[in-house]
Amino acid sequence: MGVVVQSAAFDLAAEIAEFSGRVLGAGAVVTFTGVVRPEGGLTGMEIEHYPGMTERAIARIVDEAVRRWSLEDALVIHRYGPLKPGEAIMMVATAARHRGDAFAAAEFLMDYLKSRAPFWKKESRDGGATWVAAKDEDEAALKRW
Amino acid sequence: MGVVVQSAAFDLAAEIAEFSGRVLGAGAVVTFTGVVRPEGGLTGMEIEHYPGMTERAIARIVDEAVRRWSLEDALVIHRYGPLKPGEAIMMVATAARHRGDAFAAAEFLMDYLKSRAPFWKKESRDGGATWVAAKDEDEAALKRW
Amino acid sequence: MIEVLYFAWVRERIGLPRERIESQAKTVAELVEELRSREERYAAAFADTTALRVALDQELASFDAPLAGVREVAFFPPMTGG
Amino acid sequence: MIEVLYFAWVRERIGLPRERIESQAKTVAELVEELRSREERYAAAFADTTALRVALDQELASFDAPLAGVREVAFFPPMTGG
Repeated sequence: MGVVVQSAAFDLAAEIAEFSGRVLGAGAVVTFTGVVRPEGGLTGMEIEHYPGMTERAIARIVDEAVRRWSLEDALVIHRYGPLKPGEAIMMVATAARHRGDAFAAAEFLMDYLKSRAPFWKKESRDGGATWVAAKDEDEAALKRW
Repeated sequence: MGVVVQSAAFDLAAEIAEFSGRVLGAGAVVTFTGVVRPEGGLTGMEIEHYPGMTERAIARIVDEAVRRWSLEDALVIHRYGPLKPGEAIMMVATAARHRGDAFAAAEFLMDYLKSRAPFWKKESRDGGATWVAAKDEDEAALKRW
Repeated sequence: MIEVLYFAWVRERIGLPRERIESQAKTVAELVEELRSREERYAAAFADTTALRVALDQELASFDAPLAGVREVAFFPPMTGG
Repeated sequence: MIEVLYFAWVRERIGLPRERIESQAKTVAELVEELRSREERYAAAFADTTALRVALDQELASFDAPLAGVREVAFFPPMTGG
């Protein structure tokens, strides 16, 4: 299991290759990548986080996923600081013997990272910068687990 | 949208890097990779397929996914022929503006590839080779869509 | 003339991957009956059609589907891809 | 003494990321009342606590949670990670 919180960009392909390489017995590997969507005139994004709590919160979410599903491995990488449109914000990878476990755990990790890990996104456009509001649907998504 | 059916191994990291690179406006990218699980003394696997029908069947499944969800792109790579334990059998990648669409479409593609694309797996062990039996749960998985 | 293809253990039981057949069968079920009556290896392969799937011109079909205009029939076990 | 942290627009409204506070508040809600009565910028930041979240020693908590033994309190809007 791995949790990485960093401001530097990460190499998505290399991370997935390394993760897949060390879980070759798993059968099923699922990855999710979140990218800064270059829409609505977005010129950049700044992600604030709560150092210390961030790592603890993510580690707890990963532990919960491991308790609920039969996972061989799991990885969460989440960036903070300034990001440009098209850059990867974060990724999740899960490995399991069966695809159902790998998919469910990856969706669970995403739902909880969205609403329970202390990150806040601020979007910059020509008119200025605004904090992204939490979506009701993201909070509602937690109810299915 | 892409469908690739080949006997050669594919470079998972390179495929994911290329797919992610061309869908940078998508926001959410999900990948699934199926690997030959080296368990129960498995020494190898042979995948038979139905040339011609295979490509048509997968293209139809991808079309259906595009009709059902809001996808920016989708990719299916599936191998046939001899495979060794630890090798990737196939991969699916989906890109969408929202993570829910990317996850659902990837799971849909997997469920249909399992039971509706003309591939048959034969597993080799020291005692001989046996055809993998279709699982009731895989057929049942189609009912949720 | 109709092209008949066999895959996986159906192919192994019958002992060949494909053959051209002259048949008057009007449906897949009638074709299966004809094949069953040929030889023991066909009877063995088609013993339980609930364990089989059929495709007509590369589209999944049912055993009561008509064969009119069909050029390629394929028999195989339930698929195990992914 | 308690370390109080502010994030995102809470930090911006109050104008600082953290401060050490001498407080007799027994619960988070009491601490919020104390802060609100300090200055207008605090009143603005804490105008609607349903739009806020609180963490005690880096664990999410509720506004009626006791502060006994707590060293670090953080206030922030609902999280938007992922």
